[in-house]
Amino acid sequence: MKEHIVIRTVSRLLIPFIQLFALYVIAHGDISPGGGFQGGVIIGASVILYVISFGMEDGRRRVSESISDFMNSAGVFLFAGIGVLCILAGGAYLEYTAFAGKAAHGEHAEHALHLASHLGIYGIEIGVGITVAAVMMTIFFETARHEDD
Amino acid sequence: MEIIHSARPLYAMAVSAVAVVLIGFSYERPNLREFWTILAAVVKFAIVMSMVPAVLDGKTIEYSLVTILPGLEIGFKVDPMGILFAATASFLWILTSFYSIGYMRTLKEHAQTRYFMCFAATMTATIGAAFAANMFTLFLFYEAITLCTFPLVGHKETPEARAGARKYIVYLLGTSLAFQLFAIFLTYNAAGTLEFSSQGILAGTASKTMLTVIFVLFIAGIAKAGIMPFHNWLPAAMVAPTPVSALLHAVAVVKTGVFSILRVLFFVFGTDLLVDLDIGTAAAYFVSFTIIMASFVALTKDNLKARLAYSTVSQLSYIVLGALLLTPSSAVGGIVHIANHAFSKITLFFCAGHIYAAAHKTNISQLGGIARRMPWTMAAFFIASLSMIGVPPVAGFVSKWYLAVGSVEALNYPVLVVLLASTMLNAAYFLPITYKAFFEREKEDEYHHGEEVREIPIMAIPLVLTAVGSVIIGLYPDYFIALAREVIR
Amino acid sequence: MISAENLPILVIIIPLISAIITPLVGRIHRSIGWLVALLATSLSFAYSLALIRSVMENGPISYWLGGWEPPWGIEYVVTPFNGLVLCVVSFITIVITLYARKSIEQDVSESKIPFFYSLYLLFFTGLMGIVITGDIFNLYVFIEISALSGYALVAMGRERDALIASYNYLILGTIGASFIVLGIGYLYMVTGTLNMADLSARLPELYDSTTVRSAFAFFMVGLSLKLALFPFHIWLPNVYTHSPSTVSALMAATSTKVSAYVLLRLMFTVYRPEFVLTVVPVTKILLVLAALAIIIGSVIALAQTNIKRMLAYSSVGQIGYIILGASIANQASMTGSLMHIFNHALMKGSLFMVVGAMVYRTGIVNIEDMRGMGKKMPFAMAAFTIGALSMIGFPFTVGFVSKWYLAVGALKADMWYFIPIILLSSLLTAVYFWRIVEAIYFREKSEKLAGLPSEPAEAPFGMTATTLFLSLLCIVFGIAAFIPTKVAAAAAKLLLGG
Amino acid sequence: MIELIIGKYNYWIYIALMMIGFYAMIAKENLIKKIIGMNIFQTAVILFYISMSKVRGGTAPIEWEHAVRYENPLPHVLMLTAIVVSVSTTAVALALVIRIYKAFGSIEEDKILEMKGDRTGKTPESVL
Repeated sequence: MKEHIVIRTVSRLLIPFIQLFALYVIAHGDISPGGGFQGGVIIGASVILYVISFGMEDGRRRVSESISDFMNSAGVFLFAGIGVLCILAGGAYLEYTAFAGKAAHGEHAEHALHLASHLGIYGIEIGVGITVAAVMMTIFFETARHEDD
Repeated sequence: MEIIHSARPLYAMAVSAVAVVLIGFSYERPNLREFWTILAAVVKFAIVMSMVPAVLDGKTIEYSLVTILPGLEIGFKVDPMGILFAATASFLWILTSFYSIGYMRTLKEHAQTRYFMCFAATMTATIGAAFAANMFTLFLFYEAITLCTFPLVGHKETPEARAGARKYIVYLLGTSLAFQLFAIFLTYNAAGTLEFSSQGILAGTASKTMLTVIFVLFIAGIAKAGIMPFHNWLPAAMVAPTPVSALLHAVAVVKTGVFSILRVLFFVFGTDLLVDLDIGTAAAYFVSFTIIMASFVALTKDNLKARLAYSTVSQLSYIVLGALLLTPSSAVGGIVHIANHAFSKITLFFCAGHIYAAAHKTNISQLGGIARRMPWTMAAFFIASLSMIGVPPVAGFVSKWYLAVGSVEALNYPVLVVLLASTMLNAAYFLPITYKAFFEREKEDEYHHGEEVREIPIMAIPLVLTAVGSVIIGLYPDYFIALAREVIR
Repeated sequence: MISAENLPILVIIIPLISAIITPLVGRIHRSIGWLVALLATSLSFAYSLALIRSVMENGPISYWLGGWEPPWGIEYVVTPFNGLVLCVVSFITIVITLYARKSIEQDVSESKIPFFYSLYLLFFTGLMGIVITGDIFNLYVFIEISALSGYALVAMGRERDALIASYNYLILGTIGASFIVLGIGYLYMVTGTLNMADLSARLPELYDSTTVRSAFAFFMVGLSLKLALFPFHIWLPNVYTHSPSTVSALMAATSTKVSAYVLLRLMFTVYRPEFVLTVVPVTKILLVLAALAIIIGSVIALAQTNIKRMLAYSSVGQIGYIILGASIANQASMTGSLMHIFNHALMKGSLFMVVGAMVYRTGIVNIEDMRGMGKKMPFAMAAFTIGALSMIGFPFTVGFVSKWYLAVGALKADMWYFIPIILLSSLLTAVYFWRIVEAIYFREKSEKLAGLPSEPAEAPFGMTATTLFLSLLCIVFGIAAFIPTKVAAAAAKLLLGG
Repeated sequence: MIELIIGKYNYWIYIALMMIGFYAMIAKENLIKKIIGMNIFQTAVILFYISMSKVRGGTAPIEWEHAVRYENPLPHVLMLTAIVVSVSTTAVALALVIRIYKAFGSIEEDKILEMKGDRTGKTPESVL
């Protein structure tokens, strides 16, 4: 499909917007429909679209195997790490309000707790997004691999 | 009854367990290896004997090793019956050790280290069984004996040896797992304990039918006692080297079998309960059948060891019979027969092994005139066979006498007839051997030319000693009878 | 810093994080993956031990994930029952990790080793999660985590048949898991809660509801598939036969045990004993299935020529024991059942490890070729003999302890007819193990074995030592049985609602 | 009766889908078709959960001023997880099928079973 100029041009135009939309979905995941999972899938889809229109080698040049592997791990690590940070901050696992620390008992307690839990959720969403995107890519690359390699 | 808490029974056991390790490590130095065997045998006997005076005073020595689970305890109790068995076994182990060394070296057998290790391990288990304080411990060592002797039975690693060993393990492991363990489960369920008690533990705990079932399961499950129809392993196990047949299949293994049966009869059921159940007589007839049948089969065997094996089957049933008649005299006769039969039968096996090692003969028909070349051996054989038949003053007479008295006391004349008939049969299958050895001409072509057949001292001395032993027991049976009376008191 | 009350989550999160970082650090050096796995499993085990000690002293522990109070949030619960299983699973996994290093170097291509350990840890995480969670949907998620990594682990086997085994396992496993999730949906529909304790409180008044009963049926079928309870066992022999030795050992020792745990947990703590015993007497069906599993598993094992397959069928039989004890459902039999979870993990683990060591050194998997192996690999074969004796149920080994409890339990429940079944299977087990023991010690070396170079004889130290260690534990806990029994008895009491 | 069939149509659909999927998983020879069956099965489960959470006249369960009556969000969340699981299972299954195809040269179960145990073929190691 490499020679189809229309597809290549359209993809080149669309992919940045697709990815921007993905970031939007991730960023608004805490209170509205969306979130890391959906956003991640969209990012993954954008990469898959790129590979379909520009071919495997080109795709792997953009997102090499080590990068997707790293993203795979890093996303989950972020997720789990935030959970552990909650423990270190004195709460239960994934108890984001623990991040509020002393502010949880101050005059802006409600605000602080709200902020802390949003921060926590954002971190989680980003982690999930990274992992899902990477997993989508990995599955695609692995299954689309040629027989001879 | 006074109870002494002491770890001595454990030491008696552990001596040979330590020896197993030492023997294993000195596999490169045969002399050192054999030294460990003999040292362990002597020390073991000494420890066992050191407990005899206390037991004769009516005390028991108890030691609890570990409680695996509530109700499942590895415990030891030295009582008269146990010490009788342990003393016999450990004494004969000393003689057998010497004899084994002679046998193994003369025949240049392979895997001697494994042989001596398994031997010592078996002795550990035998003493453990003798001193077991409860049915679980007894079962444990009963099974351990089966496993430790398996390599000994299959020692030759020939197809026949393997077949024999397989039969051996199938019979012994199979019956004990299928029936004995079942009986133990039922006993525990009924009585809530497995601890041996001189009154029995089962009385009044379950229905008559259930108790009968337990009884039958126990008798069927203790195949080591060689009661028909589970006797076939014994002739099959004769593929083993002769010292193994001698000590294990005349003393340790089969005696553990009858010992277990006696334990079950006297200490799990208790005499009173057996009288109540009224199964003693039926079982006695059943056992009598084994006595007679095995004797008949023995008559037909030309292979010396096979004949001895069937004789063992028959003699073991005397012991069980004695217990089943449920009279004091017959019980004494049965218990004493454990020791008497051990001494006599080991002599016979020693002789068979000696003949094989020195002259490479296994069949009775080849024995014509052999007494000229091996006079001591055949003399010992003669004495031991007299004991088997029950001629005074040799040991066998004592037990047979008590058995006969017991059968009269129990007004059980058919059993008396069985005893007499079996005496005739014993004579019929033992005396011709002696006759052949002493009075027939040897056939020239039977011998390898240029090879001088003569007695091997290290093998001849033990068998003479055991023969003398059985005479001494026959002349002075008081010691054993005292112990036996302690048991049933 | 990390306080004691966070232990329940740490048991899960440490292997999870380690699983994530293994592929990354594995790039630096391939043995780091192994080190991470070892560290993670050891920490998990240490925490599990700390947990069970605390539980035995201070009573059950409840942990609220994210600080959300149950039944709204996910709750992790530790009781004597799952504390025991936690310890068993993590302990066995440590031993197998130690064993895995050399074995995996041979079984898995070098570039895949970090991924192997990653999956291995994920599998472990899933199992621990299944055991510790108190939320029924979370349970499903963990079941899937362990199952998915399990499929991938099986597919790493050396032969191409491993792929087929893994595929069939995947299909059946997914059916099982989907049934479970349907059951969860039914329960949620009528109760509106996913918390197990909450469910348990709400369900009794709904026992007559068809929905609740269908949910139970879904659970039973789904879990029987996961558990490989006869007749749902068809995936198991292929999986055990074709997966890498380490995976066979791990799965045989842990994953079916954990499924058995889930079954017990659902039967007795989500539903109550009275439900499974009287309202819907499913235990009666399970008794029959268990008895069939015990006998048929042993009979089929008898006919096998491949040692791994034989052990697999023997596992089918042994799972029957666990279910039998649970279905008789009295204190003694339940204790026996729980003990058998632990004991069977020890013996089957060690047996599979012996086979792994043998495959590592000689490549032999056929029983026929094992003749004379005792002369080549004396230590491994000693371990095999101990394992075999334990499987037979020889006194002084762990196998006897659980059989004892099962038998006593059966007699207490007046179900004496199970005793002949137990004993018959012991006999069959004796037959199929003893013929191997005899062959390895009392026969000339097979042609295949004789054709191999005599040195080196034993598998590497790490493999031999761990195998022996596990088999020695079969004896140690056969003598010192009172230690695990104490926990098992407490757990059994809890399950039976006492 | 009509009430049972029409009033609970969502359950009927889920059961029908589930049976279709289940049938495909068990009876189809083609490994890919089995996976398709598996997906249908899992979709049926998802449908079941989602239909369960429906509240008549309810809106999407999001923070929104019109959300006075909203549907039960929990089954949705659960199904999000179930979808992840389903995707992962499919991915693993597909990867397996690819490797099976490389190792056996077929994805028809009966043909593979014929070849099973035949060790002359390529091992998975060699095709990786």
